[in-house]
Amino acid sequence: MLTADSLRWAIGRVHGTMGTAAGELNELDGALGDGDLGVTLSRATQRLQEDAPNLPADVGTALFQCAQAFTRVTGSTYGTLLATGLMAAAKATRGRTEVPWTEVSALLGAALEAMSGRGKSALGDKTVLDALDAARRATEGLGEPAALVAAASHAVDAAIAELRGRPFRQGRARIFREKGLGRDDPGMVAFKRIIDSLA
Amino acid sequence: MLTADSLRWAIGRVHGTMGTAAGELNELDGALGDGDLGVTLSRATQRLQEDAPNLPADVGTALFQCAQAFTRVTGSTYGTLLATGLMAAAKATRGRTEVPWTEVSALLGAALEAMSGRGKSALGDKTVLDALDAARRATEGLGEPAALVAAASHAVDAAIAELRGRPFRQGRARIFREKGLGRDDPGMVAFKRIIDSLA
Amino acid sequence: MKKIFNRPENYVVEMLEGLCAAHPRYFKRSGAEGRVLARPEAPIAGKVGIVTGGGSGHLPVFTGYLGPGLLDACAIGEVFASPGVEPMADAIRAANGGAGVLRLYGNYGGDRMNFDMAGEMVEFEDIRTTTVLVTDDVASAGPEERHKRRGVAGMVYCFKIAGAKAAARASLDEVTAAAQKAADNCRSVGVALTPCTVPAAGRPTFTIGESEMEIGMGIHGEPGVRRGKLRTADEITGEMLEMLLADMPLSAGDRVSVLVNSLGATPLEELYISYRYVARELAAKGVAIVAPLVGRYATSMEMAGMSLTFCKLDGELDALLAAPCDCPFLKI
Amino acid sequence: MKKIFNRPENYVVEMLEGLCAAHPRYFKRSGAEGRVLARPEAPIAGKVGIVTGGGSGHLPVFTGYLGPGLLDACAIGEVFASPGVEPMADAIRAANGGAGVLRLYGNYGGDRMNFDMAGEMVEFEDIRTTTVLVTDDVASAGPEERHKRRGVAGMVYCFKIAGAKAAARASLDEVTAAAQKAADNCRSVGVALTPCTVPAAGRPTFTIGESEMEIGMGIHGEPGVRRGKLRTADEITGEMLEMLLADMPLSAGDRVSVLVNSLGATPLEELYISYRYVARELAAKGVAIVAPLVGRYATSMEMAGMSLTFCKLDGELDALLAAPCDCPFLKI
Ligand SMILES: Nc1ncnc2c1ncn2[C@@H]1O[C@H](COP(=O)(O)OP(=O)(O)O)[C@@H](O)[C@H]1O
Ligand SMILES: Nc1ncnc2c1ncn2[C@@H]1O[C@H](COP(=O)(O)OP(=O)(O)O)[C@@H](O)[C@H]1O
Ligand SMILES: [Mg+2]
Ligand SMILES: [Mg+2]
Ligand SMILES: [Mg+2]
Ligand SMILES: [Mg+2]
Repeated sequence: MLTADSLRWAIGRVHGTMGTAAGELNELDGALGDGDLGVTLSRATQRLQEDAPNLPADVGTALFQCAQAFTRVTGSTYGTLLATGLMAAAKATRGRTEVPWTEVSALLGAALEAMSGRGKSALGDKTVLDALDAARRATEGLGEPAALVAAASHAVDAAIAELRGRPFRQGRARIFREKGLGRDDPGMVAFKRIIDSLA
Repeated sequence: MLTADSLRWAIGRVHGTMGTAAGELNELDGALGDGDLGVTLSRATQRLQEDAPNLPADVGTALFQCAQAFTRVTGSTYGTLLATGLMAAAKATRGRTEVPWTEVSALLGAALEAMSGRGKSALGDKTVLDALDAARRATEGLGEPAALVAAASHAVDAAIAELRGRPFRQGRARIFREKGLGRDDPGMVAFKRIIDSLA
Repeated sequence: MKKIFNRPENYVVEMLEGLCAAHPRYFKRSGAEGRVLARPEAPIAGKVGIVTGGGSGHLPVFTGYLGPGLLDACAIGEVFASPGVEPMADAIRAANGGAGVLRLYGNYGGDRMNFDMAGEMVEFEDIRTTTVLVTDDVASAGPEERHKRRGVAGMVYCFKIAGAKAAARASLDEVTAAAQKAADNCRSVGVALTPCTVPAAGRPTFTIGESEMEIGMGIHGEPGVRRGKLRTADEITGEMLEMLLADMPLSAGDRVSVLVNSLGATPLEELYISYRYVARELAAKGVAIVAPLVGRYATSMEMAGMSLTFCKLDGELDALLAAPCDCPFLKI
Repeated sequence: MKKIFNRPENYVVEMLEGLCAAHPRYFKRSGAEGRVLARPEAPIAGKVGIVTGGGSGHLPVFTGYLGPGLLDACAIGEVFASPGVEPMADAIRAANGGAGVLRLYGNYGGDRMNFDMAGEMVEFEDIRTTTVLVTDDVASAGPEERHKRRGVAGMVYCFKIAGAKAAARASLDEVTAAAQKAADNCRSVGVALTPCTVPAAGRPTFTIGESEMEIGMGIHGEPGVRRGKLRTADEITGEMLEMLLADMPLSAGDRVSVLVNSLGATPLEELYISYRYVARELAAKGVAIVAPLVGRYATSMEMAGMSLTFCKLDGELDALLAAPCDCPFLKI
């Protein structure tokens, strides 16, 4: 069951991963963007980690608090998008202290919808949305944490590979049309690092 | 005798010379200044030439008209200084239609004094004043046009050579202290070209 | 480009400190982390509040236009980066005098996401908000995709017009409608000659040849429509003029305001040389120029280049443009 | 540096055309060859006229400061070159409302010669004139040779103060005395980071290393007191502050106005970063800053760099500085 405790555990893992992944993500974002993606995620996970001891038992409220950690530390796209996704998941879980793992895929779907609305972007635009959708589809019907993570990780890898040869259609990278071909989207890679930290 | 006719003749000669000398003077002024000295003199002599047919018989009034030709076409230092000198000479000759050649040296002296006051500059500052003073001294007592010109030309040459190794103490060139050593003052050279055109 | 600052991470904060120290009558810092600038007298009870926000490095945009007859609060981002959701929400709170708040800002993805999110947050506090996006840059998308265009110097007209409407105590819907009309009537295009340097990056935003220029380039270095040889003022201005007129035809009897704007380094002298051409061409068409602006109104720090903006006027916009306003960078 | 103009020889004339087209309420061309700009209502009967003049390329100086409570006419030179004697005489004539005319301008050899000569010319027409030279640049000569110092941004204070005195219908001697007091109380120093390009020359006015700056350089590239590594805003400002205070000590209770001025390319953001430092240091000394100015008030086209000016105030200067004035570049 997804609980405040499992959230707290996950926060610790993601926070740990960002210690090493931040540099890679900054660099990746720096190629065609402003190079702040690692900074954004370090700051946000640092804040999440600080707030973790006070995470309420209500999963919805806890997820809402996680969303706010993002909006408080950054104005960058990725932070706002993840916060948007977390808010959507928060709305879907409000009032519950336990959420079955089988709902994870649906929560990813709710996040995806909200984020796509916020970003005025669609699947295939080569953004974090494509990673999220791959994870959503791969986790459908699964109810075991380890299996969820393994399926999502595998699916996101495949999505990154699939989109590699396509142009960026959103964000700063979009303005460098040809230069983007052959490059991975930093937001998708960041999502992959987050998932892998949970394995 | 210096008359409106001899002034008209001189204007024609100086105007002719500037056709070729202007480029040289621009270049000389361009080394440490704004490179407009040739332009200044071309414009002024062009204007003098245009006004020459209407030169009044009164030498003083004629010289005053010459001074105005300078102030009308340029704001550059050299134009204002020559105009100042011509005004001084105009004051000294007002009311006369003929001025003995022997007075030329004194007229140069009057011009020199006015120009030094206007420019707040002194002999030895490596400016046109030093050329003027050399000509004034060399022409003292002379009463024959050809002799006047030859003496002045020779003296100005000597003055240029004497000051070559000294620093500029006035105008734009002054700000390039060491760079000025070994260079000739464009204003002195221009004065030399004017004198030589009268030979 | 050589810049004068201390540590890159303090560029924005120290700029804010200087702004407030120099103009305490116009600006006070507020919000968590001080990332909001507001008029000292805000919120003004009963007046519709107007907030803007965006990345730093564009002074006088955005902050500069706070004051009577103008804006109430501004959320401040890092150089060329969107402000966070929190400062935006704080700006809305600071501007809210109970009559609702208009969010009026340039159409950039990050700003839009964050302002949308901020709007949702303050909804919980029963603050009514509306949004008008400035989308004046004709080089950034075709006429059929007008809503995708970036917002550039046309902002200044939108700020002025919306600010005047709010000062006249119009309702939120009326202020929003006036701002939207201003935004609909503005067209801009820019030409960039050199890049600028974002302090944290420490290198120029793009590279461009010694005698090249780029027509239509965005204020952060977004690609334009054409890169070519640097040409004469009349040729450059003529090309920009044509682009604007193709998008918004003007004919005899029309009234427009014109803004000739330096992106930073390009001096006033050259803006006037360009304005001279615009004035002549519009006069020949029988178009009247009202209250032209020539200067640095929306910049990209030390970028060389300029932009040309038209704001087509009707009776209402004309009056709102002429209404008094007061800030350190625009006094009418 | 890349520039936007047509033919170099038309740079100044086309700029004047643009200025007059954009601001007909403030500027009209007059004089032979149109090399004079004057207020449209000049000469004003019974009011002391104030004229200035100098080379072009410094906008808003000089022309920019014509208007109510400011100057009456300006003689226009080519870029960085003195105006001719004739335009200067014409400017004096345009400004003469019968109460005499003050010539108020920066201390440059060519300008001085030509204004002196112009003064002699108009004497024949029974126009009484006086002269005040602005000599605020502390880097250009030591305190024992103050009269040899160049005039830079301190001009703006002298224009404002003399203009207010004349607007109050003071006599020529009184206006001259107020202008002289302002000139005596102004101190400036500048730092240059890059050169600019004079259109007719087509190349930069000087060269300077990629990470160098020159403290004390003049606005035409005249050599300064020290060339060194480009340093932080606080270090640069601190050095300029010390130079000013060494020349004109300030102590607790003193009142000064402060102008942080960009030479052109240096953006407002960086001026405010610098102003923040000045404000802090003067506050620590107990010196009050009155009506600070931060922006581009006296420039060298697209030169990067800035200058810092102090104008020490007494009761009279304080009141004159606060008096209303109106021109496109300064409204109080
Ligand atoms: N409109 C959008 N919709 C969805 N995802 C987006 C959008 N724009 C950018 N992204 C994602 O955000 C990532 C960049 O995030 P970030 O570095 O925070 O952006 P920025 O610094 O430009 O604000 C991209 O790699 C992409 O995955
Ligand atoms: N203060 C001065 N007094 C006398 N002569 C001067 C003075 N300043 C400059 N000159 C002379 O003027 C010449 C330069 O004239 P010009 O090119 O017209 O100057 P600018 O273009 O700098 O106004 C110098 O070579 C020098 O002979
Ligand atoms: Mg980024
Ligand atoms: Mg970013
Ligand atoms: Mg010269
Ligand atoms: Mg000259």
